[in-house]
Parts: sequence; structure tokens; C-alpha cells
Amino acid sequence: MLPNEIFEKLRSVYSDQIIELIENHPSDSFITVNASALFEICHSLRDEAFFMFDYLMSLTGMDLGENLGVVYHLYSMQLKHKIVIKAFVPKEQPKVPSVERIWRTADWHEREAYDLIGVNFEGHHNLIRILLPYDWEGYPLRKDYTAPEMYHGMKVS
Amino acid sequence: MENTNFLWDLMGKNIWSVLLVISLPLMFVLVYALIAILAELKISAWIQERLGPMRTGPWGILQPVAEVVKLIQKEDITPDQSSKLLYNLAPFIIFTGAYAAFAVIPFSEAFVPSGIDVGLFYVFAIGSISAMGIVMGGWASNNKYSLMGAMRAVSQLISYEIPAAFAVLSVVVLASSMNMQEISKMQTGWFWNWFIFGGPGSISKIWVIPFTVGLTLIYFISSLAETNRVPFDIPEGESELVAGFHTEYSGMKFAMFFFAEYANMFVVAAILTTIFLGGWNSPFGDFMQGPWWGVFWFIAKSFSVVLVQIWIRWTLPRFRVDQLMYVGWKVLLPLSFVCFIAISLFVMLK
Amino acid sequence: MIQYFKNVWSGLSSTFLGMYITFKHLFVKKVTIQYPDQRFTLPDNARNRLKLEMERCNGCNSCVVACPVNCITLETVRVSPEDPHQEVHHNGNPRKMWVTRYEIDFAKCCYCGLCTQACPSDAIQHTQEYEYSSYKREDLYYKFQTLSPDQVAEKHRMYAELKAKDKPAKAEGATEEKKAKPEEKKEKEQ
Amino acid sequence: MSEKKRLDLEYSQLDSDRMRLNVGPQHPSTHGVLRLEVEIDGEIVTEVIPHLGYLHRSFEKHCEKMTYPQIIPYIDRMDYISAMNNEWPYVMALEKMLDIKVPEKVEYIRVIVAELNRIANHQIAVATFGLDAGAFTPFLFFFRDREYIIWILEKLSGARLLYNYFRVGGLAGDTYPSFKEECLNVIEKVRKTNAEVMDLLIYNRIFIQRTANVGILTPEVAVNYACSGPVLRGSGLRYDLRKDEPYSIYDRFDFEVPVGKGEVGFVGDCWDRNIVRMQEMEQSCRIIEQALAQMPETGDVKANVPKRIKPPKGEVYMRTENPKGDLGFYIVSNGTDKPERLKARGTSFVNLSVIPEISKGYMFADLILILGSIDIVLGEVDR
Repeated sequence: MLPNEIFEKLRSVYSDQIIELIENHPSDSFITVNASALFEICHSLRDEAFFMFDYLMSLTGMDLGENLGVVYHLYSMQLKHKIVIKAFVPKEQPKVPSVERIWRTADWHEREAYDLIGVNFEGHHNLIRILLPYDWEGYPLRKDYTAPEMYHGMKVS
Repeated sequence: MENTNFLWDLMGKNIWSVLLVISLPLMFVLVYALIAILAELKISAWIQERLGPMRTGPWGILQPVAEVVKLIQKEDITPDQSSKLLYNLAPFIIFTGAYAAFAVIPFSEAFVPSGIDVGLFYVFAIGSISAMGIVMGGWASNNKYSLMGAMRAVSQLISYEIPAAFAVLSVVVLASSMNMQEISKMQTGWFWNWFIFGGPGSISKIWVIPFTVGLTLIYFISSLAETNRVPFDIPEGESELVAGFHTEYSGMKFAMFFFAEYANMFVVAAILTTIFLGGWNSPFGDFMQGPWWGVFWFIAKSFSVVLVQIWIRWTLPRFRVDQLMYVGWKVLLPLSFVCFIAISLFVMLK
Repeated sequence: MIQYFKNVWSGLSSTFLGMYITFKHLFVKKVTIQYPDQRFTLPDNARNRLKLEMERCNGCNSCVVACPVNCITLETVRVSPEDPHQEVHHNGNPRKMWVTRYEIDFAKCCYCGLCTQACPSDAIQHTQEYEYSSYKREDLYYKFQTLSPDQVAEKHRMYAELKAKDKPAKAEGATEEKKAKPEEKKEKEQ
Repeated sequence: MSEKKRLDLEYSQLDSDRMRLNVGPQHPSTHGVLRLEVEIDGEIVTEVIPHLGYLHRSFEKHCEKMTYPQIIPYIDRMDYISAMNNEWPYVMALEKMLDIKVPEKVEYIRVIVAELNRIANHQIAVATFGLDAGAFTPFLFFFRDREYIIWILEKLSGARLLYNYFRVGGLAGDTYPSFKEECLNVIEKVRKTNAEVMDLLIYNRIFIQRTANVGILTPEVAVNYACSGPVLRGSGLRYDLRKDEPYSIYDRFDFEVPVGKGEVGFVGDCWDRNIVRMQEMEQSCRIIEQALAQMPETGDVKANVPKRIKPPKGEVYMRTENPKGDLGFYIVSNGTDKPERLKARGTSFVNLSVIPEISKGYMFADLILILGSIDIVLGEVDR
């Protein structure tokens, strides 16, 4: 299924929650959705017979200035098609519903996005830092991040 | 037993001769252990198409010496939270257990340190001491890996003692003696008189040969388990338990564990040689037979068994702890029992 | 029951098969070599320690730009035409830049080879030398500049004089330079 | 009270404490600096909590500060035992963004080096798996053969492990004259060793006992955890990007995708994951043979690429079949010569996340084997 067909299908069910489809060759085309409805959309993307996106390839957190973005790269094992879903949330309140219950692989990906970007995934069972030390402060992949001078008496450079 | 120790004849029974008798096996163990370590290094290297140690002495033959010197120089670490007395005692107990077994091993028809009549029984009794040492070391280290290693080691030693004992008992039944010197003497003559081939006797013994060969194999496998060698090295299973019960040991105490392992290997090989492979007897009748040749044959046979142990180590992967128990209780024990009964029947009907 | 004996048999037979294989390998020609005495020959393009040929280096800074780990430190001074000490490059062109400092921190270097490819005059190149470990990090800080500190001070002074002399013309010169630079870049891209 | 009931009661009253064991970060079998917090009940594992990050090098943060060609050496250091395969999706993503057509010969050389590196990676995977099971000799047999592969790659790229060989639109260098013969020689050696290791290790009864029916990963769980590579194929799913989404020139080669069949146990156990790697080596050999035969003798090794790589504004997610699974690079470009965001979907990172799921209820020694069968490289997990 092509991205525009997926977009139309989603649009027919979720109407306003699906914001736009951006196609810009040679870039990947992606669908922007409303973050509040993300869980339901992902759920139907996995379970509906014409989507069958059972394989979450990658989950990326992004810093876009005043917004934080979460990008989902989905793939279907049965139907062999893929789609990119994006959701944007304001930086002050970066709350995105967790899709960990839909794709278990999102568990660590979401922890990573929380760790490095600071996206708060609601409904994640264990949202703690994964790559950085558990008591690290700040979210390094944000553009306005400045590394601390010292960490537990060790010089950070 | 008359004439079991040439030193008694030579020097009489005084404090010096006794000391000499005690120290002769010790010297042998030290030299043997160095050679065995070198053999392990070199055989493993050759199997893996490597050269092995080459830089210490010609062809690296001084490598074990260098290793021992290095271990002596190393810092002797005692963990802060360990139980100091037991921690320091454990390596010596293990080594003592291994070394005490040498008391009854007949090196030659003219030399056995102590020719007691219940030699085999003594060996098995003494062999359990090393289990105690392992538990002491593992528990006292205050390390979870050590503790797990120690627990595994003890369960393993206890389980494999039984098939080994059955194998030995069958020979005791055949030879109707527990004196190791006596058993060795019984196998004099050509190699078909060895107990691996049913022991001395008429052609009718052909019925018993499969069972004795099987028992030899069973004893060999159990002995691998008793000495914690691959494929039964789970007490020190490197990939899981880091180093098992001796994880925390370093320096000379580690060297004691090391020596004890090799000494133990020789003990089980020596028992195998004595009870199944004709002890100090030449395989070719009177050819090269005699007290001095006896020492040669005995050490040569025992060392070959040690080499096979080394060879197996570099071939096989390791068992898991439940599979080890399976092999011990459900394979070796029933099979050894069957062999034991068959041999007993044979002896009764003979 | 049959399965039981089959298992025992397969255990024994596979063990003997493995022992046979390892036994064969006892007598195979060994593949390892005695390292410090014998060595493998490295291929010509092996990427090991860097070397710099100063007569080739024109101080163009492209290696510094290419380096992903910033291990190269480069400082240059323009050659004053009145300097009695003039050098020519290997290809006969006169030197335009004095390289007053060229240092590589091999503790940082990742041997990626990007600097050697970026160098327009093949001045920086990889060598076959790979045994140069050291007990101190400072020892891994290699200095390639050929000028002595006194000479460097001299060059700086010369350049300052040159600038002072050109001061009236500086405003024009600077604008010219700025214009010239983007053009060069465009040419490079093409 | 019946005997059984009495025994049950006694056992239930037995005070069995669970022990928390810290496996790693310094442990012989964690394949790097991975720390597993393991709760064991006797020998049975009841809980596994992986703690990552001991090798975190802020790869993604670094990338935002570097130009596109400078990132390639960093990518080598992610999965450092299959660096060639790592570079590939990255340069392919950039080529897609820049719309560059790669010369024919480059495609062939890329396939050959990637497959050679795949063999080398699987050799290490099987070797260390055997080592986890306690067999040391196959480990060194594989390392011996891997050395021959590394020599070829060293002659091509100049480095043994961190090649930095791929470039956007081409390669760093051409092949050398004896390249073909050496590749064929290596294939022969690989096949010989594989046959030997099959007897020595894979079909050894003890090894089968250790690995069969251990760490069973069902296809549903594997897909839900987005496992890929031999871990997924070991569960019986025929999913290989080289077949499913033929990138580069993989559609020109005739090869099979081996899957776990449950030959000695259930489908998806450690043995299956391992045998898939062994069979993939053979398939890689076949691909290399075909590629060597088809490779054009002469040709350019670099497409016409601007000197400063500035992809247009946009984003690309490109994935290829790494030896460990599919490795993806998500590159967001803002039109400058530095990426706005670069996310690497680490294969080992995703594959490792399945460990807590599949290792519960097995023995502690099995946990080590399960970890070994997943074939992780901590450089890629922690990035």
C-alpha cells in the first residue's frame, strides 16, 4: 500500500487527528498525526487487515526547535509496505502516549528517546534512562543542551 | 605385604627414610605438575594450530616455571569481607586431599609409600576431602560466583563418586582385594591380563571384557567429573561463573588450587592405571619388566591418561548443571551397576 | 529405552568424532608466527602512524577540516616577501605559508585516513609504523614543524611588519581577499 | 496425609531465598561491557534486567557536529566486527538523498566486501557462542579463518577492522590484482572450516543438549520485539532484506535465506539461531562467487559527487541487512553539510531487548548461551 492510500484510509477513520501527508522525493513521505490520538492510530495500524504494521523498525525522538517530534518507522511483515508516522509535541509539555503495549520493541526505543531528547512517554511501564547514567541531568540531544562541567567529581569533556 | 617399599630395605625404618618416603611423591607431584601444565599449554596450542608458548626457554618449555614464578610474585589478595581463616585454609586442604592420595599409589613393585590393605577405600575416602576444601574456599570468599561454584562442585563430586566407586568395586570383586599393590601384581604378564580386558584368567573371561571396558570408560568419565575437567568443569565454568570457587584467589593460593587440580588429575589417572591398565606392569610380558621399568610404565601409562584428559578438554563443550546430574545419575550409575552385577555373576559362576 | 541408548551412543560417537578432528589438528602446520621476530607484511595502503613531509605541506588547513576527531593542530604565517629565508616546495613553487605549528595527537587519531585523502599535495601520509606505544600521553603528541621557536617568532615579526607596511592598503586588500575566497570555494565544488 | 502432599508441604515451607547476581560489566561472557542484573532461584533465572550505557559514546550527538564524510569513521565503531556492513546503509541513505547513481563496479565490490564481512561476523558469532558453551577450539579455528578475510579487507581499505572504505557515491579505493583469487581461496577455507566445525561443535551431542530447547523465541514475540537477522530467521520467519527489499544489486544473485527448522528442538531455540548463521556463511560464499564472476574488470570506483556533500532538505530512513539484522539510519538533513539529526537503529540494541523476555525460567548457564546466541556487539548497543 502506498503512503497516500494509507493516508486516505487513516483520514477516513480518524479525520482531524491525521494532520497531513508530506511527499517530497527523494525523501521518505510521512504522515503527521496528532499526538493525543497516537495510541489509537498505532493500534489500528497494527491490527487492521489492510495495514498490518506489525514491525516497528525504528522510533526516533527529534528536537525541532520549539517542538519535539517522535518519528515511527513502520513495516509490515505480511504486506511488505512501510510508512513513517510523525507526531509533534510542545517542548514544555512533551507528552506522547507510549506505544510500548503495541510493539514491545518500543520499550527500549522510548527509553532512549526519553533519555536523549526528553520525550515523556505516557503509559510506559518503566520510563528510566537507558544509555546515560540513571542520575544524569538534562537531555543531550536537544539543541540547547550544554554539557555539565563535572559529573560526580569527574571532568566531563 | 612384604617388600612394598625398597627404602625400608635400604635404610631401615627411621625418621629419615620416613621423611624421604613422604617427600618423594611431593617432589614427583611438583615436577609432574609443571610438565602437565606445559603439556596442557602445548597440546591446546597444537590442536588450535598455534605454536603455544615459545619464548621461555627452548620451545617455551620453561613456561610453567615462569608462570609459577609469576604467581608467587603476585599480590596475595584476601577479600575484606571474607572469612579469613577458612579462606586461607582452603587451598591447603585441597592440596592435602590431592596429595594424601599418593600414599597408596604403587609406583613400582618395589615402591608404594604405604601398602595398606584398604588402599582403594582410602583413596575414595581421602578424595572427598577436596570437596570440603572447595566448599570452604567458595563459601569463605564471600562471592556469589564462588558460592555457586562451590555448591555445584560438591553436588558434582558426590554424584560422580558413586559410578566411580562401582567401577572400582567391580575390580575389587574380580581381584578380591583392595590392596592396590596386590591388584597391580595380579595383572602381571601380557596386556590381556589387565583388568580392562577382564583380568588374568582363562579364555572364558571373554564374556566379561565388554563390561570391564565399559567400566574403564565409566571410571574415566567419572574421574573427569571428580577433577572438574571439561566437559564437567561447571564448578569453575569460565563463561558463567568467571572462575567458580577460586574467583577471589590470587597469587600463591591460586597456584595451590592449580597444583591441586593437576595433582588430582594424576591421582585419578594413577588409579585408573592401577586397577584397569595393569599398574606398573609392562604390556609385553617379561619384556622391560622390573622395579625400575615399573616406575617408567606406571608414569607413562598415567601420563597418557592425563594427556587424554587434556585432549578431551580442548575438544568438548561444557555440560549444564542439570545435564551433569542426568549423566551422573541416569546414565553412568545404571550402566556401572549393570556392569557390576554382570561381573559379580561372572565371578560367582567361575 | 531405545532413545536412551541412542542418546548415550550419539554422545559417545560425537565425542570420539570431535576427538578425531582435534587429533588431526595436532599435526597440521601451525598458522601463528613469532611476532617480534617474524612479521606479516602490511599492504601498501595500510593506515598506521601519520607522517608529514614539510617541504610538501603548504599549510592549506584541509587536513584539519577533514579530521573527524580534531587531532591535528595547524598554525600558519604568511611568508613575507622581504624575508631572506625563502623556501620552495617539492614541485618548485615558492612557499607562501610558513607552517609554524603542525602537531598531531596520536592518542586522539582514529586512523581513518580522511586527512591523507584531503591533502592536495600528499604531504600527510600514513606509514607502516604501528609500534609506537608509550607510557605517557605527552609522548604521543608529535610535533612536525621544522621551524625552531626563534624562527617562528622571527616569522611572526616579519609578518607583523608586512602588515604594518600594508596598513594603508589593508582595507582594499581585505575586501579583495574576502571576495577571492568564495570564488575559490565555488571552483573547488565544481 | 498422603506422602506427596506431605512432601509438597515440606517444600513449600523450605526457605529459598532468591539471589541477585550481577553479571557484568566485567564478566567473560557478556561480550563487552553489558551489565545484567539477574535474579536467580537456585540455578533458575527468574528475572533479568539489562543495564546498558557503559560504552555510550554520544554517537548521535557527535554526528550533529560533523560533516557527512566525517561520520563514516564513527559508524565503523558502532558494530566494529562488521564495519563494512555498517557503512553501507549510511552511504546508501546519502546517495538516495543526493540522487547519485553508483557505478556498476562499486556495487559489486560493495556486495563482495559486505558478504566477506558478514562471514567474518558470523564466524565470530558462532565462535563466541561455542566459547560460551565451553568449547575453545572452534573459537580459534574461526579466528584463524577470519584472519584471511581481514587480510583481504585490509589490502582493500588499509585497516583491519575499522575500514572507512565506503564513500558517498563510491569507494575509497579500487581492488588489487590478486583480489579474485584470494577471495576464492578464502571461500574454500571457510567452507572447509565450517564442515569441520559442524562435526566438532554444532552436531556434538553435548552442544545440542546445551542449546536445543533453550531460549525459545517464538515468531510472534520476535516480530513484536522487532528482532531481525539470524535471531528472527532462527524463529522460522523467512525475512531477509536482501530478498524482501533487494537493495543495491542483490536481486542479481541466486541465494537462499536459511531459517531455523527446529532440527534438534523447538523452532527458535539457540541451536537454530546458531545454525542459521552457519548456513548463511555458505550462502554468502555463494553470493561472493557469483559477484566475482559477474564483476566488471574495469570501471570507475567513484561516482561524480560534489566535493562538499550537502543533501537537500529532507529525510531518509535506509536499512540494510547487517549480519546481525537490519541496521537502519534515519538521516534528517537541513540542507547544510551537517545532519540535523542522525539516528542509528542499532541491530544489537533491538535484538538485546528481547533478552528479559526469553531468558526467564531457564538456568543461569542458559542465560549466558541465550545472550551469546543473540550475537550482540556493545559498541552498537550503546552507540
